[in-house]
Amino acid sequence: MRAKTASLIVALVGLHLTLLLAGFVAPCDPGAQDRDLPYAPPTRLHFVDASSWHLRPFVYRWSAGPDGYFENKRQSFPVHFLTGGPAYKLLGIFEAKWHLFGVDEPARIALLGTDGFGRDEFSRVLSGGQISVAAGIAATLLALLAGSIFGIVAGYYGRLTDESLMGATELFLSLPWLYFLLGVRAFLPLHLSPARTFLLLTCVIGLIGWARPARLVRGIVLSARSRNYVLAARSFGGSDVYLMWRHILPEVLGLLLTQAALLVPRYIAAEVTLSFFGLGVNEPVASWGNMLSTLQQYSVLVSYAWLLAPAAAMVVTSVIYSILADTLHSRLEFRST
Amino acid sequence: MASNFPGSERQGHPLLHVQKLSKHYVRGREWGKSVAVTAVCDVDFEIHAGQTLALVGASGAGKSTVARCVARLERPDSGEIWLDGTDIARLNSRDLLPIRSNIQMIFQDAETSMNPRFSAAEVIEEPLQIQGASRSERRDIATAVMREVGLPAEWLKRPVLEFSGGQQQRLAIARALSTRPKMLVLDEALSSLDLSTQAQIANLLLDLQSAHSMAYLLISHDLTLVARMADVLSVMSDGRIVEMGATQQVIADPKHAQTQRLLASARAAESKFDLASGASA
Amino acid sequence: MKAIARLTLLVCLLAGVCMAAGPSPEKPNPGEELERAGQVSGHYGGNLTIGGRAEPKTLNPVIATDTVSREVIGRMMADLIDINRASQQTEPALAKSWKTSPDGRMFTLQLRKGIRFSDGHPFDADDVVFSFAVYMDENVDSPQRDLLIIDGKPLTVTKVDQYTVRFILPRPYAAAERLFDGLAMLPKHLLEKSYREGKFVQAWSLNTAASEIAGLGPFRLKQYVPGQRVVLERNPYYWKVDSQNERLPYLDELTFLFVGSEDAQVMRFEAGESSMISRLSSDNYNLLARERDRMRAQLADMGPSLEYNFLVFNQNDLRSKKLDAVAQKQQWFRELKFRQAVSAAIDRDSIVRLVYGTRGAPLWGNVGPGNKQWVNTAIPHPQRSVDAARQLLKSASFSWNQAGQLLDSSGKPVEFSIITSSSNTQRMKMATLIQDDLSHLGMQVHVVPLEFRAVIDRVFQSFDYEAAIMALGGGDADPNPEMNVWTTSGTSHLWHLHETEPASPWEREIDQLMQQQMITLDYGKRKQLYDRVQQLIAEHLPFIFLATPNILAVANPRVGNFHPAVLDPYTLWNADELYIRTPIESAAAR
Amino acid sequence: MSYLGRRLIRAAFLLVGVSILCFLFTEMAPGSFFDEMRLNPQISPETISSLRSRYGLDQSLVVRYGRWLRSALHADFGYSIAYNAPVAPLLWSRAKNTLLLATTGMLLTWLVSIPLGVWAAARSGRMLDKSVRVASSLLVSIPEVVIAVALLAIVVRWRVLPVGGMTSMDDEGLSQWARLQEIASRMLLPTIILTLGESAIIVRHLRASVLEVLDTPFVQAARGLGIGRMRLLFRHVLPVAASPAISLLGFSLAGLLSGSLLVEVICGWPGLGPLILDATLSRDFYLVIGGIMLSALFMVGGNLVADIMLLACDPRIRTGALDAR
Repeated sequence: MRAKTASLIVALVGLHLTLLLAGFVAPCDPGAQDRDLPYAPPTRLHFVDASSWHLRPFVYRWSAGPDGYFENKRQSFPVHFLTGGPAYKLLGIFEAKWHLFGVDEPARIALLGTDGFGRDEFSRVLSGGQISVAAGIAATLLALLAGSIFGIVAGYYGRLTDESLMGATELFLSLPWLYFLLGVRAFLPLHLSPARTFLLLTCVIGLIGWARPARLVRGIVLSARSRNYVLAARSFGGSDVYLMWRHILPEVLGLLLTQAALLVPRYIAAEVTLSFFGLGVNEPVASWGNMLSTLQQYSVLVSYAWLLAPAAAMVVTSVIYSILADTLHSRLEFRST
Repeated sequence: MASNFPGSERQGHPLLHVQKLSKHYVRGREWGKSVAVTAVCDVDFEIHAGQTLALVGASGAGKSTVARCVARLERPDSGEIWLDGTDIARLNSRDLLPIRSNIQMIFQDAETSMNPRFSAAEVIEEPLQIQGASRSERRDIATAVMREVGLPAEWLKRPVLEFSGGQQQRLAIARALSTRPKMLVLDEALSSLDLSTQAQIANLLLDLQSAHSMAYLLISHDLTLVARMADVLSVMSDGRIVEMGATQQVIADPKHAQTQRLLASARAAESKFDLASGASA
Repeated sequence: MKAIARLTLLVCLLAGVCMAAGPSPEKPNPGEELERAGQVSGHYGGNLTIGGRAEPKTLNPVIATDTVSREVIGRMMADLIDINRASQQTEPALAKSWKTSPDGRMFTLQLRKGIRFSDGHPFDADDVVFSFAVYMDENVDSPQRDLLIIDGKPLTVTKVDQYTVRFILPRPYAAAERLFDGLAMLPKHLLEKSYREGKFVQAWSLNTAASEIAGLGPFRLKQYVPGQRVVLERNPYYWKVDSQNERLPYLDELTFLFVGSEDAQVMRFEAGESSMISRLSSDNYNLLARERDRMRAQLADMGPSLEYNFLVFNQNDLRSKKLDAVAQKQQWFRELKFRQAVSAAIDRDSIVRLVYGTRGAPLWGNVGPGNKQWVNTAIPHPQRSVDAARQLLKSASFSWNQAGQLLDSSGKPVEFSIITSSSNTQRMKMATLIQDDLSHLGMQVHVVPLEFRAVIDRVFQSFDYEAAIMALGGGDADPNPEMNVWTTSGTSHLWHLHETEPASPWEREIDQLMQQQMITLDYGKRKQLYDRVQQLIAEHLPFIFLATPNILAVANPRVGNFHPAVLDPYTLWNADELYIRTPIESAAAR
Repeated sequence: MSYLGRRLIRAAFLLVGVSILCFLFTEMAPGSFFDEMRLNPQISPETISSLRSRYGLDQSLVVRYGRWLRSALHADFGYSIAYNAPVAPLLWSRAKNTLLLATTGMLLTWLVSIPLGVWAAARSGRMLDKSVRVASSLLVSIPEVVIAVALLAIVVRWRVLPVGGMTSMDDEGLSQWARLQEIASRMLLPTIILTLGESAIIVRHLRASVLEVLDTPFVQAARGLGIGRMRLLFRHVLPVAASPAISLLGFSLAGLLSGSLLVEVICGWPGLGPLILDATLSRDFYLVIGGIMLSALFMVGGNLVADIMLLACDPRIRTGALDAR
């Protein structure tokens, strides 16, 4: 149990730290196009050349041939670690030029290949992850905040309040979101800065997502509000707000935590759909959503398997989060019995 | 205020005076019409400081409803509840708040009446916190009432779940005492405890009553306990008080059929108990 | 699982060969004036299945607007004079010959005698007069009506005798016979009633019984399955015969499956369930080409299409609109050197390579190399040059700051957005490439993908955009359809709509040239005039032309006479000549 | 009775609310059906505006809503601009296929997830349980679109199943049995895609609630009595654990229906999905609203079915003990 928890924490921290330090871990500028290398397969790391073994891996350049790319073995380029490279902003603040690894010009190291513009997929997965995961987390917070407020109020007051709020959630769940999104886009200014796009994304996902947590919260509140200690606190003159805050909210906190761990990966996935309707993050900025949306083209999907990398990253993230959700769930269960 | 209630021979105004208390519940709706169920009808009684009034009756007789109305967990439909000179039956929650400290309720099941997430200190301080007392004031009172109910003050930090059943009941009493109330409503407060613990708690309550001259409204179906604690006994049936009088007098000479039934079943249980204990001895 | 799959495959194959017993063709009889389709040979039988992107919406040729409906209807209907998609020249169809009066205003058409609609009812001049009455009726609102209104006046149609009709145009009109292409002739006996009752728009919906619909095209309706397919069967009375004097079409049936998207078309083709795709994107074409061995497909790259993709800057008059932010940027957009600089900085070769996988052509003017008859080959094709672009910007008093940002003369950084349809991957890609190209000039460009109708709404109605990537054209090779794009009063004069007076001398000149070419009947003279139009456009860059995709198509190797064209409908224009080869024939063809 | 009555009234209000919001949203979405014609240089703006007024698109929102309501009362639900036909029959001809797909998906989902969920809970912590949990969390996290497209690509590449449509081009020649086989084989892929995503969620929930019930004293007691494992799980535990899962059923039915729209588009199943998507993109106003109303109806219906089942299972709801007070 202990070891499992420890490895979960390591995985969580590792994932988020890698994404946070994407600029440093990634060897390339995620927006830099290399028009001579569209859809290049992942760069192979070599340890053996014609003569001998090398401890330090090296790479060859890709050259375009009639049947696709081949490795140009005339010159090898060793992989450097902690090396200079394209400038980036660490954590969005500090100007930096240091990268975890890289190769000398004119070679390029693309661990996960390149996309249709010859951009490094690995660097894009990392920098896209920053946006996707942050949006997922922020949207989750928003949805849970709204969901728990509505759920608690509905469950606590019951009757007409409950009826109308639950009616509203049902309405929300059955609404034509496609049309809504098209409509929303029409009202927005044409170009949004990445920060505003991000905010918008968060709001849209969060606003669409509040209904389900609200229903779950309401269910718990319904049973929680008739508990004796709530009654007792009421007999001491506790106001509704006090009761909700002090007694009811802690009751749903467990659910909210588990929900959060479940929703983050879901909302990361939701960004794919939004990107498709032009509500996601726009080019040239990367996000897992807009990277994956190119895979909806059949020809790309079956020809360039390495472009599935963002999906793999999503799966990894999601597995980590779902283990977190399970752990939280069993922990809370344990505590409450 | 002329009064012809038992116990009114005592001096001065009663601490609690209930007049014509009625309460209906709405049980579901059938085609838009609400179906009302009468729980309590025209109940009158009064309690003086330092006195205990017991309400007995079969389950569903309306005892608990009276208790909940008196503690203002429910708003009565009609009638008056005079507590220490104020009619609290119609007060809204803001005006009620200062008066709340004068009347406290102790629930049947101590364990469920306390938030399992809380520590003992949090439980005891909750009424004070709601009343708006300062942190240090709360801490002092909590330490004091812990001692009063016979629990070590060091246990204040412990979570509620770690207390035993009797200790939890003591904790509940400590919580009720924290606002220094003049009146306690004991809603089957002892019935879920085993006999020896029950006796201990009953003693504690009697000691506290004499120390603070509090009035008790004791809701119970346990006539042995009632006989021991109550000065006045009133019997309820179908939402009405059918008989009321000094405890010993009522037990000795029950007038109403309902009272007789209650007494008969209590004696039967008692003899059975005696048999059981005799066998085990 | 596999057994089921194999079984169904077998069933499909068997079905393709021995099912589908459509009506057998009538033997040609001497009274019919049939068209002999020169060199064509093939043999009868078979069902050709085509995966269409969407479902047709109607079978009524007069009101159909969407391409899918028109594609299906086009196989069931025929016009008086047809544009041969291969030669791009007009050829006789229902009219076996026509005469033009010397002033070019009067057309006398001689109809084929003895030919019949697909329900066996004879066709004559009354049907033609009825058809034109319907097309020109204001209450029907046919989209083709506008074609027949010239200078605000409708053309007139009169019946001379049972097989002769006369058209009089309000004024001379170049290549007027091309107007007749695509105007399906309607059976008066079936449609007159609903027309008289004012219910023409509801006529011939998808649920109309097959017996109620008849046309003069090679096929007629057999069955419609909602959401799934339309099946057409041979019209036994079709008016064309092959070189052996056998009545066309060869195919027993022609099935249109509704598959949804181009990718689905490719999948269904790969699964062997459809036999032809008419406009492939280069990605899918290259995918199929890479797997030619596995797929055994007939791939056809017909070279550059007539469609032109372009970047347009908003030069509309925004005074009545509350669009100050856009209006401020218009002083850049109206600056010729700015547009020239943008054009010089765009890497068209990369667009052709990365967007079209080399299956396209760069464009510097509105007429591309696909339109051999009209392209002005003298228009220069300057190399991409960031330096030249910078020079141009400098001479228009733009400057750069420390960070390399481009500033205009008032010191404002140059920043604008390009809207484009989010469903068009190719144009999205172009936008991303252009964004990167222009960043080398210090321009900050935002790519804003919007849903298709939202783009149109902004470009045509609200004018709330700064620049857009769009495409026009593709209809016909002739310059006439382009009138509305290039003349100032034109409805597709995108960069400046509702322009009352030509804003500049070159626009005035284009107006005059376009008007003149329209009434000039001589091809050589028209070509000269249109060359000058192309030159003016290329010089003044109201649109910055980007590239044109090749017309790409694919068919199962068993499809015979598969000859795609660069004009719409790319593959089905000769549906009457397509046939299914026997396995032996197709082995021989390979 | 009164509970159900209340649910029905709420459902009716809900549908009216959806229709009003639909009209508002469609008003907000830019562009109209005839905008595409603007791209054709040969069609004049006058023609376009006259077409707009013919279909009443130039009327105010309120007028259009009123007209639509009237038409809804005649069970037409408006008039499709693209098809030039009333909306209801258009929708109905496809809704049948959607319902077929969704109900099959539903059955399959429950057939798969009930045994899996119970079994995983019974063997919690072991290999089977772990793999079920990992698989379900994978399936929950990958967007359905990606799963669908990837599966489709695999199926096409490996020629495992026929893809798209419902029947091959000439099904009349086939016997009933062969036709059924044909439909089944074509339905397999979309059903699998639907089932994968939905059962992942249900398995998780069912596993959790079965685990919870397994911990309760009555199960311990039953175990002590020596009741067989299978009997214990399926006769004693499952009925108790099913109650929270049933409330999920409403969501899952609605989810399956809305999910099936997406899967239909990707797999080319001739249901409502392609029709509504096409109508949305082309702004075929009333068809879109009709489609949305229909899917909202499905959703409401699904929740109602779930409520009725819950009512049958859990008598507390009937007395209003959970709902009132």
